[in-house]
Amino acid sequence: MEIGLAHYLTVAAILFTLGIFGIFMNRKNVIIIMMSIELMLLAVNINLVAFSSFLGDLVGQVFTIFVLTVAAAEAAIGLAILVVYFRNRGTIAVEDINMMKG
Amino acid sequence: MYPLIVFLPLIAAAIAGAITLVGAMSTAKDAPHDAHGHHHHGVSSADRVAQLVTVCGVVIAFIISIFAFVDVALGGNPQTIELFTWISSGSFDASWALRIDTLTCVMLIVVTGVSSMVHIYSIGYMSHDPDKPRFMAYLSLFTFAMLMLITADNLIQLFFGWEGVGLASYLLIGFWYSKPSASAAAIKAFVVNRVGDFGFALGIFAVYVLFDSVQFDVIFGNAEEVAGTTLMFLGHEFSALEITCFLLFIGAMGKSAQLGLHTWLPDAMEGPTPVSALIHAATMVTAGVFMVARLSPIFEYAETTLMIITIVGATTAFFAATVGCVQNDIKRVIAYSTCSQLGYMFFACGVSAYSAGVFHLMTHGFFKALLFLGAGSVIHAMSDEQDMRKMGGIWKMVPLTFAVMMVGTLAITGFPGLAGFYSKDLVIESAYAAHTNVGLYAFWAGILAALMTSFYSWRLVFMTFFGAPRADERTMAHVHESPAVMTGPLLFLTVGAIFAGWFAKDWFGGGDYEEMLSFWNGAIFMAEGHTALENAHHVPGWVKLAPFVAMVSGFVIALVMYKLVPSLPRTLANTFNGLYRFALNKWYFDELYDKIFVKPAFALGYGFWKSGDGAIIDGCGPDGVAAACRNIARRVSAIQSGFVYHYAFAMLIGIAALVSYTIWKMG
Amino acid sequence: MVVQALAFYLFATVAVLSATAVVTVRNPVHSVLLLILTFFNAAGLFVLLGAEFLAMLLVVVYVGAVAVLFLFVVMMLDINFVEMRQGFLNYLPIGVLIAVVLFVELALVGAGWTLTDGAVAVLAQPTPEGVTNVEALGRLIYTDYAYIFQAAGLVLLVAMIGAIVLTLRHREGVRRQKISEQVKRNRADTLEIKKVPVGRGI
Amino acid sequence: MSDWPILSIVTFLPLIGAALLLLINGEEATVARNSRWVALWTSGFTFLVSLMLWVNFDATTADFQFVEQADWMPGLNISYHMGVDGISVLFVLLATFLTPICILSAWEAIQKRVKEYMIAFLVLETMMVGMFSALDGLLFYLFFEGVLIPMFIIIGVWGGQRRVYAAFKLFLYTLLGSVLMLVALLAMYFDAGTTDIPTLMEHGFSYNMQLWLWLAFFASFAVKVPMWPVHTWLPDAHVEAPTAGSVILAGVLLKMGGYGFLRFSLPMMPLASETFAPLVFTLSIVAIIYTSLVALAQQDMKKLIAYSSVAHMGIVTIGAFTFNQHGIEGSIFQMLSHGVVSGALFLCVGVVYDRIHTREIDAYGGLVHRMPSYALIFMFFTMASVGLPGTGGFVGEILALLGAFEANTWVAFFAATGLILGAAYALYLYRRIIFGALTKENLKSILDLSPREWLIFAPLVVVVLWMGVYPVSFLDIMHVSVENLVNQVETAQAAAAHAAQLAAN
Amino acid sequence: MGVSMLNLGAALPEMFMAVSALALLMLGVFAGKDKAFRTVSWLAVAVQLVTIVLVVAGEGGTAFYGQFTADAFAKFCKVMILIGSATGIIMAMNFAERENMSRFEFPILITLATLGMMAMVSATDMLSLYLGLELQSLALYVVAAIRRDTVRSTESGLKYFILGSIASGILLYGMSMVYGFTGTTNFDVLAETLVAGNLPVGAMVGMAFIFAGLCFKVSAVPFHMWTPDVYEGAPTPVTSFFAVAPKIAGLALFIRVAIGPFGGVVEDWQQIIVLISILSMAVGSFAALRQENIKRLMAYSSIGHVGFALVGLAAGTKDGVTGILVYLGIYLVMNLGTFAVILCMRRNDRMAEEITDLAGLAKTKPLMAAITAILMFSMAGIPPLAGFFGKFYVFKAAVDAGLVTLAVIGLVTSVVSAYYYLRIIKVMYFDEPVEGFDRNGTEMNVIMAVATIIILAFVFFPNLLMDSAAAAAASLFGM
Repeated sequence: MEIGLAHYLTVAAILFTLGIFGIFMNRKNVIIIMMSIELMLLAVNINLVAFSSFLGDLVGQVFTIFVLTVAAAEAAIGLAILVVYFRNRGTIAVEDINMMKG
Repeated sequence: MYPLIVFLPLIAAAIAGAITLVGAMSTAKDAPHDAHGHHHHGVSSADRVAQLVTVCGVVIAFIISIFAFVDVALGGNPQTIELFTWISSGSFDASWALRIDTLTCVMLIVVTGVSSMVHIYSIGYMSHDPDKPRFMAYLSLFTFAMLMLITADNLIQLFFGWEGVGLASYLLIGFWYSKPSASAAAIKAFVVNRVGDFGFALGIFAVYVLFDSVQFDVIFGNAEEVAGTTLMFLGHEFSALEITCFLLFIGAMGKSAQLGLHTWLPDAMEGPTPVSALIHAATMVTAGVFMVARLSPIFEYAETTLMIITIVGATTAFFAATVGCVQNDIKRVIAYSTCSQLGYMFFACGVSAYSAGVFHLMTHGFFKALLFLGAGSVIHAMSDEQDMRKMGGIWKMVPLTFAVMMVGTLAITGFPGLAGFYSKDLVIESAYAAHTNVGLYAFWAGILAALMTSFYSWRLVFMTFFGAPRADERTMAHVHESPAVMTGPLLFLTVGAIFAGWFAKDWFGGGDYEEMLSFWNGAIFMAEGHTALENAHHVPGWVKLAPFVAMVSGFVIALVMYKLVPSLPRTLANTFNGLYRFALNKWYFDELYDKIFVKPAFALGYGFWKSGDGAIIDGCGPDGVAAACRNIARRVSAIQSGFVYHYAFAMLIGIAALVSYTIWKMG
Repeated sequence: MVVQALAFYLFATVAVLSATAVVTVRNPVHSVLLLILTFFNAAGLFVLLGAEFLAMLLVVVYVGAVAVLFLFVVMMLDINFVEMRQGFLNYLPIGVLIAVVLFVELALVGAGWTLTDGAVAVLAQPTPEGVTNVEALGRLIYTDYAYIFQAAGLVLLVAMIGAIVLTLRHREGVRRQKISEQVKRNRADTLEIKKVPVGRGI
Repeated sequence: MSDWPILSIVTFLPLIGAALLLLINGEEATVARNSRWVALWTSGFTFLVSLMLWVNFDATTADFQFVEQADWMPGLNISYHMGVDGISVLFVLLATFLTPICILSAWEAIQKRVKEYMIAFLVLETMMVGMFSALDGLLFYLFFEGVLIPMFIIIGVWGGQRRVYAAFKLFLYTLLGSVLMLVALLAMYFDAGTTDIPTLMEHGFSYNMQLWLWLAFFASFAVKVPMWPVHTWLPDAHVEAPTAGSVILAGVLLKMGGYGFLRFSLPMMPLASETFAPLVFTLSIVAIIYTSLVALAQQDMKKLIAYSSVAHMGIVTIGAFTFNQHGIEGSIFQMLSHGVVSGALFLCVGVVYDRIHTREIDAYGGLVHRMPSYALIFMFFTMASVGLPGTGGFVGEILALLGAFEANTWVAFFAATGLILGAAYALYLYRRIIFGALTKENLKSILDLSPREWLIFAPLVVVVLWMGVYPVSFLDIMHVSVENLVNQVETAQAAAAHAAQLAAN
Repeated sequence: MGVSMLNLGAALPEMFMAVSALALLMLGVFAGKDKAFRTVSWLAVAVQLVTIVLVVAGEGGTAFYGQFTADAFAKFCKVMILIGSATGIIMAMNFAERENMSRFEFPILITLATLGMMAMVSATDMLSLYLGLELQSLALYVVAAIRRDTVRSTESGLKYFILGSIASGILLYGMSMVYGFTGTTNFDVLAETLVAGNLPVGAMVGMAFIFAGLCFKVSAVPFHMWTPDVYEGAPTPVTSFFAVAPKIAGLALFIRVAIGPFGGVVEDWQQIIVLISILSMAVGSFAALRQENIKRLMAYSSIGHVGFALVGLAAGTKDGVTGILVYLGIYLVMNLGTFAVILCMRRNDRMAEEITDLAGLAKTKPLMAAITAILMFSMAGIPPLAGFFGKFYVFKAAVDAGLVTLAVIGLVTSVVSAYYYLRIIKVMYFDEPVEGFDRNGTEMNVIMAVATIIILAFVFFPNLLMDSAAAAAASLFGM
């Protein structure tokens, strides 16, 4: 049984969907949402690497490197914001983050 | 010089108006806390100036009018004086112009003559009124408008005068503006006249469409050609001149208070009596007759319309007479009498005896003005009492008034030799001589009306002057003859009422037919075959006798009922209660109109306002849309819940939709 | 080939399952640990695809730094997790439906991939023969993608500044060294010598 | 002198005055006084300059005159193009004539924020004049819409009780109409490559396109006129606006819609105009009868006059769509005379409103006893509104109805009922306010017209009489242009009919 | 393959900014915390201004092996962005000092974000696009939460971050798809590859993802939902910055992506943009009707404005792009003026954010009220104010492209939106005054005055903006 690109893409699609699903299905904890985002980025990375491999082109992998870099930076910022928010509010339950609405 | 006839009254009106305004402003300023009542009742020098100016204006106009009559009518010198262009748009061209021909001259004499007398009379009659200058200004303004009407050279200017007299009438009826009834009557007069004008205006449009002009000369010159054509009006094809004349006649009905549009005339008696004499008897209300006569060159080609005019005129003559028989207000009796006499004039025109109609117009102008002014003198004497049931037995106290009233009554009833005799008999005979069914109808209606005319006229005389005094003692003690300034005009009019018919009968067809034609000099047109007037002299003897018999019968009945057996009227009224009430309530026209026009108009207006504009248009329109927008806004805001997962969910839906669309689009 | 296939299915299955668990388990600490597991398996997939360097990077950067950071924060914030609240299930079905639709579409699109000549013709950086993955990437990053590399540096700088701006705070009442001040101190400012008479106190 | 940009001067002179007003500072009373004078001088001077248009106007040509053209957006082929013909020049004069009167009428009535008020009015004048003299569609739209800004402020700040509602209704209603016109303008631009009005008049749009364009323009103009059933903003706006606002609203702003029909709908979309003429007729007739009846039921003086405006404008729209010279000239004339007459009527209301501060008809009665000259003036304008011959109201009405009669007797028949109803509500109003006994306590010390008020009314009286007695001086100006317009429309309609006939054969 | 060379000269402004930002950072660190705030801020402003000069005077051309371009379009957008940033920093200074956020990192973060935006609008490769976007976004997340001691600010930062990251993920996923199905990340090459007929479905799905991500950045419906919350919660000067610079950058990027790589398949995405545009206009108009907080109102207003701008994009023509650029230029001025007003809404040294706080401003501060009224009328698009012309140009383009229905819907929603702008005027002019505001800062007065003058005078010189916008658009279409 040949493992083709489609297989990888499917895995990526599953992870991507799970990531999105996790975001809007989650009410407990913002950190879970952040992890869901990481899952989405992972799916992107799998996509890029798979394409890179099957196209025989390195740009995809270069792209992945920068995605990883940025994702790390993003995580840092995100967690920093989360921490200051927690300091102010004492909670990070998603349902409580609604001071502003309308 | 002729323009002076028209414009002197205007100038006089302006001067008197200015005096009024200055005076009123100073009065208003002087008495800031006591606005009504207690004006100066004396005659100030300003009042004198106003009276002098207006009287002079009209009297001079009258004198010039006599010259004009001699020059134009007798000298056969009709002329048109162009002043300047008024309205021009494309081929539509109406000028300010004075057309002076025989018809105009006759009218000039009547209008300026009666107007002069009324002006003079008013000096005395209104001597106790604080608003003398205003009254004189209105009178002169009216005279100006009426003169514009009769000198009009085209339909538009005719309409100007037409509406102008309407305005003056409105102002004069509502002269005592503090009285709500006067204001109401004034509005009624104006609005009902407007109903007529509605038709008149459409008629003018039709004329323009047919003739491409509103100039009388052009219209008359082309009438024969146009007669054969048709005009689409309201989706129907009509004979062009029939519909045109019919529409114009609606205008005449309004102005001349013909059946259906007559309701304003009795109410118009709210105005001071000289007004009734001038406007609602002698001049303005005859404008309709004048118009039909003036436009005889086209009416002559509208057979059906002429029939309608005959029927309407005859019916009005009869109807108004019935109502006049039972009224108790002295002025209302005369008002219905006027209405009735106008009916005569119209059916005369309807049978193409225009000259007879104008003849009656002229004589009627004199004797009806006389009657009104006489009635005014009576009212004056009775301390402003108008109800005949509270009069009686005063003939000795006001002998001159009594005398002129007698003359007036004899004239209107058609006593041989007096003015009414010539004209009314001519009218009735012409109707018979038309030898048509409608003519016959008009003839019999005229005879009946003549009987009733005689009856109510004598009834008026008996109730007012004879019998036991029914007024209280204080009033009776005050009864006095009017001053010379009032009786003078009365005497003048008396002369007219006595001699006008005899003097002018030949010009108007009472004598030689050819002489009549040369007198008119083409100002009135009678088509081939319309020979009623010509044949009027050759009617059977009984026809000639009938009006006289009717008159005598009327007199006898009145004599019996109001002199010999005073209880009879009450008995009769009780016996024929329904009929009596029907006539007393003027055939319930006012009530009917109130029910089908006035009340519904207000109700509709209110309904359109509250339900139409308020509920439906605003409700579905701006307010409804605004509410809907607020509603949408509320929903959109509700979606913005503040929860991150809702936002993410929205994004998910968005992206899913985009992807689905793209895949669908790509196939 | 079979080994490859088996390895793929192993990595893929574990990755998907653990990813599912990441978003569903209640305990956030477990979530983080499961996320780490997911990353490991993804790294495995990278290896299968011949991207060894990236596999290493994923493990080092993600597992070693990012995931640990998550764990650190989770523990630091000490969140007591609670039951899912009312209303959650109300729109779960529609959510699942949309997610499934999206997934199916993505999978279908992915399945439709073919290597076209057009794509090959425009390749910017064809994978060079006979060069290790690390070296090939290294050659690119510092040359053709220098601009991107610099930009990535700035991104990291922003992240650094941001994290400091947001979280660094000087607590009052905490004694800390102020080196410049310490160095600047001189005797005259800080020391006053008093003669104390005997027996009278200060 | 003739090569001066007179139109631009007339248009922007008020703006300069407004700028001057901005510079006035100091104590409140001083500012107010100076503002009034500056505004009066500016608008008065503007009026004098605008008379140059009248004097130098060449009535023998249908061409645009005093034309100015300057680059504005050369990339888009849109230019600053101004000019007037026989149709528009009188409207310019109407605007410049009424503005000083409005300012004078607000002399004492407006006591708060006088400076701002005057600025708003001068800006308004610029917009109005600009609108009537714009020869570029976009420029026209700019002025057309720009009017809303000062008007919104005038009603909202100096208005009555429900001023906010009225101001919003006015603004949003007319804005909604106008945006559709904007789309139509853009579509025309797309088709013709320019928004230059003279060019567009020559362009000849396809029938299908004309239909859409016509409807879009109609949406805007019908609201502005206003036609039934989009008229409901007008009574509200009138009732709440300060006197001068009502005057300018009735006097000039309503005319923008009618002018629009004549400037755009007729010449540019002759075929669509023909197609939709029955619609216009129907709505206008409904307006005449319906709103006249509504006017009869009113309890508020201003509302009554506002409704009467709707009815009168019904005659205007009928006249415009008769496609014959009488109708169109009548329509224009009716707009001019209605501008003066209804403006004057609102001023009449303002006179008593300034004294008693209510517009309830029932609160008055018997004013003639204390205010004889007011009664006279009011009577005069009431009669002019009723269309008494000899006043300006008559000429327009009779010509428009004549045109209607030529076009369709049904229309003339129903429209002429306005003669009756108009008399009814106008006289009924007059009676309730002026006539009767003076019983109400607060009216017993009411003062008659002041010299200032005389000064306001005198020119209006003169103009109304002039228009009534010698209308030729106005009609002559428009003859050639209207003739040209009629020819244009007829040619287009005839050509289309011919084409249809060919196609049928 | 375009120009395969480094060509650093084209990127001089960016390099200058990057180096300056680092220098300022050093300065801030060594000058010691808060004392340096004002100095660093002014220096940052100076940096932006110098950069404007560099951009305008720059030679242009592409750089970094086709990953970067400095064409007329990029220059035009960069100037607008830099003006927005510079003004944003100026407006923040007094506020920051009063509200305890006077941290020297703030202007530096703004500068770095601006740098990211410049990279975005210059990007001609998906990699550079991504990096520029993230540089901007990360800085903005931090800036939104910069008042770290308030719940609102941090909540807005958190929301912005979470949703922004999702959007980035979506964008990235799309890029990966496009890359995978075409084999390239370069815009020029993509434009050559993606032409009608034989389009890979995957690339188009990727495009949908990319558009979704970009829609988030410009806050177009349905990816707009972060906007009101973030605008409300973020410190006011930050909001004012958000409302202009990133929005302009995002739209510019959107245009570049849509017209660049996907310019050959306009008809495939036109309907998407039309729909998004209509939704944005509608939501922006309707939701704002109920708002009481003026910052939140401005958020919805900006959503609506994006909808209007997208009308021009929907046309997909050079005229359309010109229209958007003009629109953005005017939008920039109006928004800066409006936020200057909002920043002046201080009473007893506290910010007032409710619309009702403006009550009777016409009496207490007539000039400011007049300026606000002019700004609001302009926002509503009432001629002859500048705001009208923005709408005019985009709708003209739409009608030219046959999108008459879109134009009609758009203009009708503009009537709805007119309501809430008018409401502000109503509150200022028609309502009774409440207590007056504190004295305005000089710089605010200057900004308000300049903005008002531009708005008023635009009608006389529409071509100044028009011509350069047309040139910018032309460069995008390779003309």
